[in-house]
Amino acid sequence: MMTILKFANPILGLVIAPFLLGVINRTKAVFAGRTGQPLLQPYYDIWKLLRKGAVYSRTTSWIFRAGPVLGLAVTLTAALLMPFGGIPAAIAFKGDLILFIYLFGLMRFFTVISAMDTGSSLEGMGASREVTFSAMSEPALLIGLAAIAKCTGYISLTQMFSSVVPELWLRSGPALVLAGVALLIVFLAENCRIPVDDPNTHLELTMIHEVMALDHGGPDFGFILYSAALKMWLLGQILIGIAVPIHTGNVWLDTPAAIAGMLLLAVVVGVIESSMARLRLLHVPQLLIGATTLSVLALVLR
Amino acid sequence: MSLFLWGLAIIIIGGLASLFSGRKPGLATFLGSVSVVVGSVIAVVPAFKVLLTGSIESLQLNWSVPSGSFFIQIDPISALFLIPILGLTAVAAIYGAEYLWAYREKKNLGVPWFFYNLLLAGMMLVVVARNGLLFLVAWEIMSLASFFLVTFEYEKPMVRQAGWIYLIATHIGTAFLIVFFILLGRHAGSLDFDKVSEIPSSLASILFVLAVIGFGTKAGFMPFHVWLPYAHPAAPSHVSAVMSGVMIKTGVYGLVRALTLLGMPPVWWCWALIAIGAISGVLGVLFALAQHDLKRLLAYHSVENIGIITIGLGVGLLGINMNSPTLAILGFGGGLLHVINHAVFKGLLFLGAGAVLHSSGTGHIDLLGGLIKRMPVTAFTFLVGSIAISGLPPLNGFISEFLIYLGVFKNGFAGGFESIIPALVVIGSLALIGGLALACFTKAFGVIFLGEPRSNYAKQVHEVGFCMKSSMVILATLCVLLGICSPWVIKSAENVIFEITSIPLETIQTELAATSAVLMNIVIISLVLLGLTITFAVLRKLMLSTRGIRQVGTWDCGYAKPDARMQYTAASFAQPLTDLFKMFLRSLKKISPVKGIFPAQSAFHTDTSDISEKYMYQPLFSWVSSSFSRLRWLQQGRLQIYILYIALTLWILLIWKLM
Amino acid sequence: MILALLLIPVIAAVLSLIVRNDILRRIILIVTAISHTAITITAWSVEPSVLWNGWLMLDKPGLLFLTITSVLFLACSFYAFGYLAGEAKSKKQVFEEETFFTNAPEAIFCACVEGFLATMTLVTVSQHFGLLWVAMEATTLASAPLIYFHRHHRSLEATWKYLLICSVGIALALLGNFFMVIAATKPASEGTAIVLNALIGQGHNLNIQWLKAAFLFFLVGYGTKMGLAPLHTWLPDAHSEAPSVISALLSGALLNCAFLGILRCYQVCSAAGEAQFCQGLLVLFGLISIGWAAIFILGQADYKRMLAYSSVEHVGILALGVGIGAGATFGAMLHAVNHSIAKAMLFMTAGNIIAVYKTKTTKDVRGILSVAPITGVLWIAGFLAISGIPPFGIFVSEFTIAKAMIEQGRIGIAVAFLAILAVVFVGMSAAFLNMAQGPKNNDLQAKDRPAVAFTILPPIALGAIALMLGLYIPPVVNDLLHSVASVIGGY
Amino acid sequence: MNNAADIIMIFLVLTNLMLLGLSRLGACIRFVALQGVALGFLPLILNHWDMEVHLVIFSIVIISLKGIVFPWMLNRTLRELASQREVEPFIGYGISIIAGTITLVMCMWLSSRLPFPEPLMSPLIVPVAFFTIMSGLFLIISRKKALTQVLGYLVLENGIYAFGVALVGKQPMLVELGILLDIFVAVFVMGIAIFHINREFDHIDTDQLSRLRS
Repeated sequence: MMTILKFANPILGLVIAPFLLGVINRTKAVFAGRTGQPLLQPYYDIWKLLRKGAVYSRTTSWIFRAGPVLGLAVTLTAALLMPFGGIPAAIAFKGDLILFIYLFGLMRFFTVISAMDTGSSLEGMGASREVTFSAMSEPALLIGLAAIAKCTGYISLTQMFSSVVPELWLRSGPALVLAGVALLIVFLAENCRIPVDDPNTHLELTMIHEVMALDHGGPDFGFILYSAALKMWLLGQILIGIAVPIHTGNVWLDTPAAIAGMLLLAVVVGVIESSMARLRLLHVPQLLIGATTLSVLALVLR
Repeated sequence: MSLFLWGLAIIIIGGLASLFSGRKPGLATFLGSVSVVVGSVIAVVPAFKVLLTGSIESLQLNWSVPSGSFFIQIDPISALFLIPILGLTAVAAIYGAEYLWAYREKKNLGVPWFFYNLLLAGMMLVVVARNGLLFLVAWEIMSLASFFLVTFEYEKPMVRQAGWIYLIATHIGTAFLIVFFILLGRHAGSLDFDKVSEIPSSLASILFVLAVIGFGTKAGFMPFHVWLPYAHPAAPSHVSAVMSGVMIKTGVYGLVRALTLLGMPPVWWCWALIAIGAISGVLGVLFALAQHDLKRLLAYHSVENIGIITIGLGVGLLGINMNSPTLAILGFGGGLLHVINHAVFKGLLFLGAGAVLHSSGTGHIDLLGGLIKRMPVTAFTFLVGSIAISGLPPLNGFISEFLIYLGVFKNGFAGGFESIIPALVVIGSLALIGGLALACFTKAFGVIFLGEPRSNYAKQVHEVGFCMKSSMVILATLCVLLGICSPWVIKSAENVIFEITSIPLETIQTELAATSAVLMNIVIISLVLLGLTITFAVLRKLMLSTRGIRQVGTWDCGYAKPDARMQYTAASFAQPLTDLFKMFLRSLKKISPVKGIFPAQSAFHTDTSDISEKYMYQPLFSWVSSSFSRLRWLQQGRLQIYILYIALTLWILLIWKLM
Repeated sequence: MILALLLIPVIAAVLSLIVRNDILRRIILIVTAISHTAITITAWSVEPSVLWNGWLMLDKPGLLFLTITSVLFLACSFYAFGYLAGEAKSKKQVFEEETFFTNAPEAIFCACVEGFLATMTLVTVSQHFGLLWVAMEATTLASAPLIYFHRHHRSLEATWKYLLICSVGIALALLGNFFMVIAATKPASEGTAIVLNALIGQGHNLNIQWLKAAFLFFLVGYGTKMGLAPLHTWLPDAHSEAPSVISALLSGALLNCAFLGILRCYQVCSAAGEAQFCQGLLVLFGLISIGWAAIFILGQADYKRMLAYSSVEHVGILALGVGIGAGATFGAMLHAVNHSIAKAMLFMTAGNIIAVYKTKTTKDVRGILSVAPITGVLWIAGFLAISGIPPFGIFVSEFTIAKAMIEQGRIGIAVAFLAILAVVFVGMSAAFLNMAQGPKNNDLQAKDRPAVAFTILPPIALGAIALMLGLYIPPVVNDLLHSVASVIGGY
Repeated sequence: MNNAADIIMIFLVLTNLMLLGLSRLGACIRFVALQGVALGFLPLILNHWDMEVHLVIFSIVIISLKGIVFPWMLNRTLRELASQREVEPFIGYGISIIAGTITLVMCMWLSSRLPFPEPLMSPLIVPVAFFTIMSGLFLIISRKKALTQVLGYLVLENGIYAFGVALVGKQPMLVELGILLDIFVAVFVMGIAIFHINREFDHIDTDQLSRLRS
């Protein structure tokens, strides 16, 4: 039982993650007064893509094909490090949060070079923006997590989140709030949501993440969508881990609470996307630097 | 020790033999490279022995030079540095045999091989010397040999300038070291290191500053790094690899050695090292990002990595200061592991850059593109190196950074507010460095190897030959192995850390065992990642096997006549980041913007010169030279004035001394 | 033995004037040099007898400077053999101008060189201050025609300056001698003869005020000859306009001889308990010289002048070393050896460069390494040797001097010393490296004079010695240097 | 006989001041010759006209050299110079004399700092010898022509001679040898050099001799 439980998070992620996208889309649709897509639309999309053939640019090399595969593999591996609700991570050790963050770095590396493999100026531009913003968000993320680590006294994700209980909120609430806001901004940036990126526009010049995948199609694009969903799922759990301090130790209580929290987060994202406009690209770094500042404040606060 | 001396002798004799057989390029190459490889293999045996057993081998002979003695010793610290020195130099020698072969018509190949061997011999002596004078002599032999290697293609003005700047920088750095050793010797009563003990704290701080400047100039600390971006691109690539991979590490070695001699560190040393490391790291990678020349870019990355190493040392020192073994062990462990890791991946990257240069004829990133198709091995190994240097799992670069992070996360917040600031600096700068390095290497790899060729240089390339390929493959394999075997590698550091920190060996062993267990988890994760990747790759293959795959042109938004020159260039790729940090970079931009309804031409060009060079050294130099030239009227040719000088001197002396 | 040392060159000089055959004259030159060196080497093991009531005696400092002179002369004689063979007898063009000139007769050249050797030998063996002074004056006379070997405006100007400035200096030194006599005079007695040992023996009975004045005059007088700034003004002109082989002798041997003159007086002052007084002055002049040299080395347009200024710098270091005292005295003595060898090597190499490029302008000489590889290598090696880069000997001596400074706690001086050395290094490196490495001039004609063994081997040999002294100092040399240092007041 | 020594010293001071103020080269040569002759008698005066053989010979040599040979040689050189016979000073005559006076005072001071161990024939010897030396230097420094510089050197030489003869009589070899050698340098070697200069440059303005610089 425990063995299966260990892999609960990857499995749950594989199952639920695309659903979050559906929730976000539905929320936006509700705000816009539309019916919107079915909630399960992302699953249909991925399924459809996986069954398709592929079209490749003559310019590309094996890098282009390796990118999506590696991206999915990385996100799934990262899922092994992330506890969910009351379920501890499959592999937990001191400092695993660093590995967790750097794994996404590896994924980004391949996403970016597979975009550049096409030789398209548009994808090059997207890649350029991606690395710019991620370079800014990484310190925010690491320092934010360091702040939480300092509050909880643990540096393993599993222990860290399981010790976020209401008492901790009472004791070091301000730090957690600051870190939480910082992490939310990072979450939005990393997952290419408004106000950093707009996943829905189809004007190449304004996009970041989507434009990097312009040339991908078929199963490759399916992998990309899936890994993007998973990434959102995983990063979301950091937020949930702080914001939902329900860690009673009872798996059957904690896990549903966490899932509920994830859905709520999806709704919140939907609300943000509906109520805000995308920032000018020039202002994004300011936002991310702001996030870093919040993280720093969270760290230095007693 | 005798094996070490044998290796040294073989290397020196091989170099001399190569010099004297210069007219026969084949023989010279053979003698030079084989003696390096054989000598290294022989000399590395005692190094490994010392590293693993912790025993110390030493030899002391008289030397007729005043206050000098031929006192050499291999202790774990020396051994730790000897191993990458010997290893990388040997691998690069294999590479160099082929790389230099192209010059056999124009140049006497005996000369570069002689200096190459001499460089290796110098580095070997530097890390084992235990006498100040011997150290300085070895240090300068090393610097000189590398200077002559840098100016190998001295017909080119750029190369000459690079060599000159390097020579000046290293000389000025050495001046600080001279003072350092004399002051140290003055206190100890002898220039032998083993006589040093109990240095009073005020002297220790002066010595620390001298060591940081002197050794930092060689290592490439900001702002003493100015020579690096010139020297590395100018040198032949295998030499750049050695210089960047291990020679600048002798500066780190010197600093570590100095720290072991200077006793208990005050807290401001730790802060200073962390600050220097953070500044070097962040600015190094920023400047790298703004470069257009591949080897210059790599040179700035050396500054960055030296910064990371220094952060590690600073954290370790902080551990000693705060009496926190965990912090000390992980800091020094990470920093020193990064020394080895950087040697491997930076060596690899320079060799890759050399392969590109060798076959395309240019190192200008924006003229290349699409090389992966014609140079698959080079591309693959370069990719491995890029991932490693960006500090991404599962390769070796991540491991050493991870250790530093781990130390800070584990114990960095323990000391109250005072320790939070350095911890914050460490975490923030490492994270920023990581993100920027990723940007930089996706740029380098992406623009050079991917996409379409941007010029004729890139169209005519071909894969390099066996020697060059094999040495790159060796290093790439090492990148992976050092990552995968890190749980065992880190355990071998116990003697080194003991030597530096004097923490009880048991504590070190316990801490390292715990660390090793952590690293084991990382290895497992890496294997899982590998398994999943293979699984998905197979899955994808299966999915696509039954379906149609078409080859078309890249999607270009419907543009009518796409052209290879329309690809995103390195300059554009880096532009958002360089703009963001323009306060530090101060790039010169030349833009001729688009005008009119049917714009004919527009251009964008950036040029980033080094700030410390531009705003610090150049003004200083021109101030000195202008104030000197203002004094040149003193010798204006008139006999009368000259006699006047004599009369005045006489009168002044008479009045002054007989008053 | 001392007489042999003195007479052999004199006889050779006379013979050179008589002999008509050029080749024979050159052979005489070489034979003289070899026999002189042979006797000098013998003097290392067999102590020469004292002559003329102790007026002539070869003590340790004398032996050291005699050996330097003799060895350099040996190298220079071989070099001169090749040099004279290569000098055209007809009219030649001055490099810097459109005018033409001829050389002085070779007989005069040979006779003067040999006379120069004789006078320098006399300097090293004189124990009597008056005799020392005569010898010093005689070196000026013997060397002035050598500087005017190329008979054109520029060398004439240099010779004129050399003559007048050195004569003024030497006249002041004569006054110093008189002062010394007065210092040694006791009322109503004969007084002490101004022989070194006698004066040292009488040390505490000397009249301090006059002795101080004597030292000041010696310092200014011989300092002019030695090239201490700001008295050195003749030096760059003479060194740059003289034939390179003569420059080598002037710089390597003559400056040391003048330094010996100052050292002799310093010995007396130490015996009188006034060492501090002298040392302060030596440090001051040392620093001024190094600094002055640095000013003119940076951006110097003429490479022989650059070498000349480098000599100013190095005599400054000598003075500084002795002025610091203690361990630095040994360093200074070692430095005298190292500098002479390295500088002579450089001047000889510069001569070879001039033979190929026909110019002394730094910027017109490019790519020596590709035009004349051995010369190029020698040029770079000489540069490294002279700027004190290990493993060349000057590093060791400069290090020793710096070490003594720091050990005495004179940090400011040490910092200034190292900083100025760094500036000098910057200035010299730019010139030397561009000369050796730059792209070669396309309009350079084929070598007019092939670098023959006679002009190549001496600098190679000197270079080898310079290198050796950085890695290994033979025990005999070490002992001699130590005893010299202890005589002069260090250890 | 102290008065005789004093008179010679006073004469030296006056000639020095004259030399500083004179504009004609010919006159300068004559004054230097006069100084030489006066100094030639100095050894005899100091030895109370005690006619020792070597002293007499020394005096005769000095007088004939300084009083006859040099002036004749310098005059011959002067005749060969076609045009200018002016001294051509950098520093004007008036100022030169003022400077000379100041120098004299300073020399007085200097001699007061260097008390002679034995009683002297004339207390003026030390300051005047210094003053002569400094005047010589001043002439070299402040005049343009090479010939004037030789003259200046001779004056300087006279000062040293006065000093040597007056004070260092106990070591006769030293003084005589030194002085003869110096004179030899001054006249023969410099004379030869001036001859060459004259031939090469057609004049002896040392203005032209300042091409080698920095």
